[in-house]
Amino acid sequence: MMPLLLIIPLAWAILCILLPQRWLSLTIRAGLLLQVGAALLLTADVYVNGPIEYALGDWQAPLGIALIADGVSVTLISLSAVVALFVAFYAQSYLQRYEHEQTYFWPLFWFLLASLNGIWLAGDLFNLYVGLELLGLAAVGMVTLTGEKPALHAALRYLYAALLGSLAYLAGVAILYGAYGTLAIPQLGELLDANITTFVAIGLISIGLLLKTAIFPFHYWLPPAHGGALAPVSALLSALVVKASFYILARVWLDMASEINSHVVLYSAAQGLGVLGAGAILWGSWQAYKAAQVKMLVAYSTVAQLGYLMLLFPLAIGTTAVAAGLAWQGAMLHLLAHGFAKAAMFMSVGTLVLAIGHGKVNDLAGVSHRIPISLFAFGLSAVSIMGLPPSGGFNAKWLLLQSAMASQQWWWFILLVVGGLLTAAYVFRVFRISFVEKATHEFSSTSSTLDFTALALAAIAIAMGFFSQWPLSLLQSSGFQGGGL
Amino acid sequence: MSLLLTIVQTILIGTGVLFFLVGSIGLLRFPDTYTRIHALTKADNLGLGMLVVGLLPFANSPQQALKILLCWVLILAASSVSAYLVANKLQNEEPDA
Amino acid sequence: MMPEFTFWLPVVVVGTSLLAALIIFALPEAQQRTRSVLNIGAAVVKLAIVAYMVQLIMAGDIAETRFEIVPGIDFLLRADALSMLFAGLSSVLWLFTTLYAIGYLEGSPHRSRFFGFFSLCVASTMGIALAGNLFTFLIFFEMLTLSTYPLVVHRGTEASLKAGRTYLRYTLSGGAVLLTAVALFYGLFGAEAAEFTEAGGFQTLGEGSEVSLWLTILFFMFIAGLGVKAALVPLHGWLPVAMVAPAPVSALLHAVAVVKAGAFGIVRVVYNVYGIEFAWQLGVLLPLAILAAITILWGSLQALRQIELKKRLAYSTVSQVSYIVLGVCLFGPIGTIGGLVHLLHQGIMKVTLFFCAGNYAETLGIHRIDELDGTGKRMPLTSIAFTIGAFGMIGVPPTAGFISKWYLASGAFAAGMNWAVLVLIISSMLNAAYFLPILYRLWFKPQKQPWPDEQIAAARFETHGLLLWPVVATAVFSIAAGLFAAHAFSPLTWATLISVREYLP
Amino acid sequence: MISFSVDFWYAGIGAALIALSLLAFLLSKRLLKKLLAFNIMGSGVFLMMVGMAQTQNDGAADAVPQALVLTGIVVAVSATALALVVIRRFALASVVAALAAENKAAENDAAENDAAEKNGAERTGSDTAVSDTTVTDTALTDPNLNKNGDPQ
Amino acid sequence: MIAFDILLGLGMLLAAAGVFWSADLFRAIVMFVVFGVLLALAWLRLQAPDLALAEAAIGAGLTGVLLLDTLSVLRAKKTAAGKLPPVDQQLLNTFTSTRACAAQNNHGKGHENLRFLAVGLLSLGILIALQAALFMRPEAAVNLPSMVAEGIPDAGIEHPITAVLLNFRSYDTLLEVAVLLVAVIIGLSLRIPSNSNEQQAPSSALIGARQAAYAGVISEDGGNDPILRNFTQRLIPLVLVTGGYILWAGSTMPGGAFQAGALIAAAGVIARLAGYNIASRVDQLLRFGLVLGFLVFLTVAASVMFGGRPFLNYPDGWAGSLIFFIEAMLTFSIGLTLLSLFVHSPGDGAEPNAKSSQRSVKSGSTVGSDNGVGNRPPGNSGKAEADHD
Repeated sequence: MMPLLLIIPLAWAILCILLPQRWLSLTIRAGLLLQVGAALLLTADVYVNGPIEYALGDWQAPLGIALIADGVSVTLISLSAVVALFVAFYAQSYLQRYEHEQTYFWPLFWFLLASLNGIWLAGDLFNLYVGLELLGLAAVGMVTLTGEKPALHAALRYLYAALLGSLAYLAGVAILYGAYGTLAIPQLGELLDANITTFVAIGLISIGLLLKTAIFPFHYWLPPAHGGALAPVSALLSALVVKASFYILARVWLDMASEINSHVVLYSAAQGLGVLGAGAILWGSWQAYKAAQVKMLVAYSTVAQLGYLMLLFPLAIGTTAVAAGLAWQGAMLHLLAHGFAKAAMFMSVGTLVLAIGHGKVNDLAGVSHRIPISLFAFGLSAVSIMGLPPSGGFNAKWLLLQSAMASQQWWWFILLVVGGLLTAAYVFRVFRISFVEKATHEFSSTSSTLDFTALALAAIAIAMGFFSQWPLSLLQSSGFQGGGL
Repeated sequence: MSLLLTIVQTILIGTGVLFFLVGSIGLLRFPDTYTRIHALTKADNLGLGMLVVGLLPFANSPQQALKILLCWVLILAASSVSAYLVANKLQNEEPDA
Repeated sequence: MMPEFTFWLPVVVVGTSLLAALIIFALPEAQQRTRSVLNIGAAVVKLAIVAYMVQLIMAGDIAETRFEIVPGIDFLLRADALSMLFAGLSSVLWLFTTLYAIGYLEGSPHRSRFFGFFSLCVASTMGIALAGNLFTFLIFFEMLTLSTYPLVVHRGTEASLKAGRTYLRYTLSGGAVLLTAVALFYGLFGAEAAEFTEAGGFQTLGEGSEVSLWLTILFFMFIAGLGVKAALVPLHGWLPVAMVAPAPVSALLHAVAVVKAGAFGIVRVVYNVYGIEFAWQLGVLLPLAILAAITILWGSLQALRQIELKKRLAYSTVSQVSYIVLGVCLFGPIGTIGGLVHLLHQGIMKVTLFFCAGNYAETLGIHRIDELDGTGKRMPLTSIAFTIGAFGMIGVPPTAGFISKWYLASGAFAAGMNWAVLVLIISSMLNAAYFLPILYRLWFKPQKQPWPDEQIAAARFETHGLLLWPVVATAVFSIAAGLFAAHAFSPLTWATLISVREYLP
Repeated sequence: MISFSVDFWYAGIGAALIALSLLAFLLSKRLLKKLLAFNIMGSGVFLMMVGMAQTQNDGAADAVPQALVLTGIVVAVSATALALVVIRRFALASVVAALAAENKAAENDAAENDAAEKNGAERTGSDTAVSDTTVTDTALTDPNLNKNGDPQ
Repeated sequence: MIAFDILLGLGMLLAAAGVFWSADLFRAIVMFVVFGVLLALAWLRLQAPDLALAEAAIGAGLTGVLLLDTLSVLRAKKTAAGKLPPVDQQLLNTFTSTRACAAQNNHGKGHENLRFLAVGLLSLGILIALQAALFMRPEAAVNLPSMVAEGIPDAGIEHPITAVLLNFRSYDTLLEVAVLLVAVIIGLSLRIPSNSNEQQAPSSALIGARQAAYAGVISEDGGNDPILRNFTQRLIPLVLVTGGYILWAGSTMPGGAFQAGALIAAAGVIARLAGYNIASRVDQLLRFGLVLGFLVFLTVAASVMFGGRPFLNYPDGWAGSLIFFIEAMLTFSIGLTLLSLFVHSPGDGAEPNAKSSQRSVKSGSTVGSDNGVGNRPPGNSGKAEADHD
């Protein structure tokens, strides 16, 4: 049943290439519903009888490739299925004015989804490399769709960063294979012992994945790419693509290297990752506050929010089991909440910019009463991004706060609280302008599907504030508990 | 018998390598492109011919011998055509030079 | 245990206005009638449910909604005595303010956006009232900030945007401090201690220096976080500035919802988290009382200096709310009764005053106090209501204000804090000092120049019906709360019922 | 510890190639040069992968890393081809954009001097989205939005 | 043999250094091709003939051709821009390397070697780390080659590499073909839409500019060079036969879908350079041809599941022939994909419906321009590559 999640998107990618234009929208909707159905079935399966391992081609792990579906990967599969569903509906009405882009958007969309599912389920290091590569190229392809000069320039920078990142990752994998002779993650988890080769390999893998997750010092490529792309593309990129490489980083540090990560070298490296996260939060918020374009503001906000995810490492490595468990749940909940909220934010901003025609923040004057639903969607998603209750973002921040206290790391505690305020600073910039009475531009009408898909995703992010118990209990049944438990 | 063969073979391969060396020196020493093409195409092809003849007796199956000969023929054709094209292009660029 | 449906009762209360908010947002601007019907309908339904729950509490049964929201922490809505006090106050006043707002905003733009956020505020206030533990309280406390910001900046002018910015700075940083305090509290003492229990969770805690040190720090962080909304002195900056908002917003939010939420939070923390005895042993009540006293005096002094009517009322709110905080710190049942009952009385009286100020602004275009000469004759009913409200503020006998000040003073004597009585007396004199000149202008001064911009002509009644009758109703309420104080359903008996349960038998 | 062998030597060379091409990648300013550096770094990584793997169990040829490297080469080629396609399109877009800006500037001058006659000076080129791009516009901060309101 | 290895290793390092430190991009690309050839030899020394073949065909061959083609297009853009109506120097410096701009601002020099130092230290550190990791590696606990040997009998293929590629780790290969497909889709999407409803408002000046930008490229006379033509006529059938042979040999000896596909693509490239009208034929079978290989692979892998087998498993006994069928389809698709990446990339005037222009021999023209370098216009604005760091 599990490979269905890989077969459906790949098959639909081919369909989107071959089928003529008029049947396209129907097949896409069918594919999306199938995808969500398969994701929910797998979730139920894992929820009932725990993690499942699936040997591809009936070859056992070290020789063949194994797919591992545990609580975490299943939650992420459902996240990507639901977000993809709404982004696809949004894209169908958003891309009506871009026929050239439309023909090439859909194959790339499905390949992106296939690589995402492949990464969530992968249990093999090299398989993750090919998945990352497919993800990177599809994402770059989507950024170049408009064919305009700034988009192409941003796509080039993104491509070079992604390629450098995956090469560093591959070097790390090469060393691990050279040293231990196997690529299967669970097997490596047992074999790994704390020596120079392992540290160098994990270091290289981490640098590569940090580059692809655009964490602070390596974030230069993200804002122009996410800011310059079409709205549905930047929604997908910010909500899902950037998370894939973070997920691998978490799996490498907390699952594969779980025995040896209390070693002093890895412990201090984890604190280093935390410092990078802090840098991302401060720098991203500052840049977002200064950004002139509203899409750049949202893109820098992604850079800042990724900083919170990096706090998982200092809080989960070398700390008590309770603190590690809380940190793990907090980080995963933040990943989910940010996925929904950021996709909704980019979609609503896309609608606003499409209606106004100009992208600057102070062009948004007088939006509140002309395009209320999109602004309301932006508002709801902003609540979750700021980590104000009642939202998924708040519960995630709460869990991270508790974990910081349980592990006596007060500096992360302060960072989390201050980070929330910084986020509020740049989010309310948009609100302040939208409530201005006099509009500086005339508004063209946009179709309502654009507003309601964004609103739906934002509502999910808010609803997670009340129902975050389901995903969290699913994480409970996950194979690995973030090193601690 | 085999001693004679090895002597012939070493002589042939020796001269072949020598021709390659001459070709490379020609490449470095000659003033402009036209003369360089001559050095490269002529000397190297001859050197290659020597090598092929030197290797033929040691081919362990007739197919392999044929393959080596095929290689030689192909390289001959390719290098001469590309030499011509280079010269032709140069001619179009600056007819007077 | 009553049948299953009491589980859903609190959720329904909060849910009605949430649902109303969503529907109103979706309503296009034109459908004015359906929007008003929906508004009033939601307010009435909520009032009915609250009345039923009050009746339930009298029968000694507690309606409660509880489900696990974050591992180890529950989302808890519980309707106990204290929450019913605040829920009752806000649902009653909400009905009147909705009526008043419909009248006040006649013909002004973006009303569906206004009423949407309006009912969102209602929902969050109800949530604050019914919250059963610190976590749920924090959720609705922050929700209140978010839903009041659009109301403050509703007019979209430069001044209101600036006011919105200061409002946000104060409330968001206050929220951050509160979040830190609540997180630390949960981390150090676990989820059970954070539940609001009748007599507070810490009666018998030993004198361990480590724990009590943490508890005092946390107490003052709580006070700082809640103090922003309760407009305690250093943190009150946003209140006068927010007067730029339309009258119903300043009347309801800054007299009832936001400010009271802060005071209610302090009451919850002192009584139901720490417990009054333990707080007294910890010695944290005295500094809080001093802070409240300073706020009372400072607010009254500032009110004297204001020339704008709404600004003066705003500063008087700042000082009046600190009466509640002072009442809370007076260790003894009578002091508690004084504090709690003032929570209600001040709400009713302040709403009346703000409604009158709104009427003057809307009908005659009067904003400054010196323009008030001779309005008594032109708008008799509103001016009478204003006079009743003013007397209540000063504490003149028949009004509700007198009752609460009386109990506060006797509570202070009982607790042996005589200086508090002195503060009460001085502040009453200051109240008189800034209210009586207004009354004098209203009734005894002839009308000097024509009204600044008279929008509504003096037809059969002085102004628009929807503007007039809510004012009269609240004025009558403030008199009734004073006269029939001993009645079964009056605020005073309700306050005594709560305070009896607060203190150990 | 491993003894000196052919595989170890080439793995070492692979490592040297990685370091060298990383140096070149970070220092070079030209996109094509960076692309060459990327390709050579890829080859270095592949060399290391096969070399290091084959130092295990005394130098026997190991099919798995070789298959992985084959996949890697194909992936590298597709990434390079994609980069080249984007570079070409970017070069073309730059020429077209630069010329558009240059022509726009020419149109504006013409518009200005006839506007000067009608002393309707207000129609400076502020409203047309393209005009404000100087020729060497930094592509990132100041996108030249095109006429029909396409977001950049 | 040790001497040969050391020489080859150092040769590779020198070739790489040559690529990075040659100022002229054309020389860098030629050095890159040399590096590719040396690398192919290195693979032979590492007992990896498959990789040598792949590196020679794909790494050095096709990548070299793509690079040269892009370079010539970029240079044509430069000359095209040059030929346009009076365009001042400022327009051109959108192309000059930013180093030139960096040199213009005063503290360029100091900033420059500070950067050099930092990057030098970084790469030195990485070198030491890699060598240390290599030198101090532990003994491998898992012996995968022995597992491969055990798995070969029921994998349906003797040659271990093809067995790993298409049976043990066939999921990797599936994704890898998907990567190729994505690359070619993006290549197609970036083509200038031939009906040219170019978003830029088609003001007359703009259309003129775009035509001119192409003109620079197409103006060179066609390549209907008699010698090249009939050399190609004889060469292409030979290349196709060799490709088929390599595909067939893949199951027992080094070879396989990717190398054969690369050879077929090479045949297509030569035909295109020789001026045969490939582009139109490539378009007809484009959409279906590109997807065919991936489609077949996916359907075979998925249809097996209906028989209750796990994904990507082959019914026993059928493995060998099924894999060969998939490989044949893959070869065709990969050949078409690599060819399409060459034929359809934007800006080389090869509009899908435009008459395929006769182009002089690519390698010939670029070598020729070598000695044209001497008389470049002042300032190095001659370098055409779009170099933004």
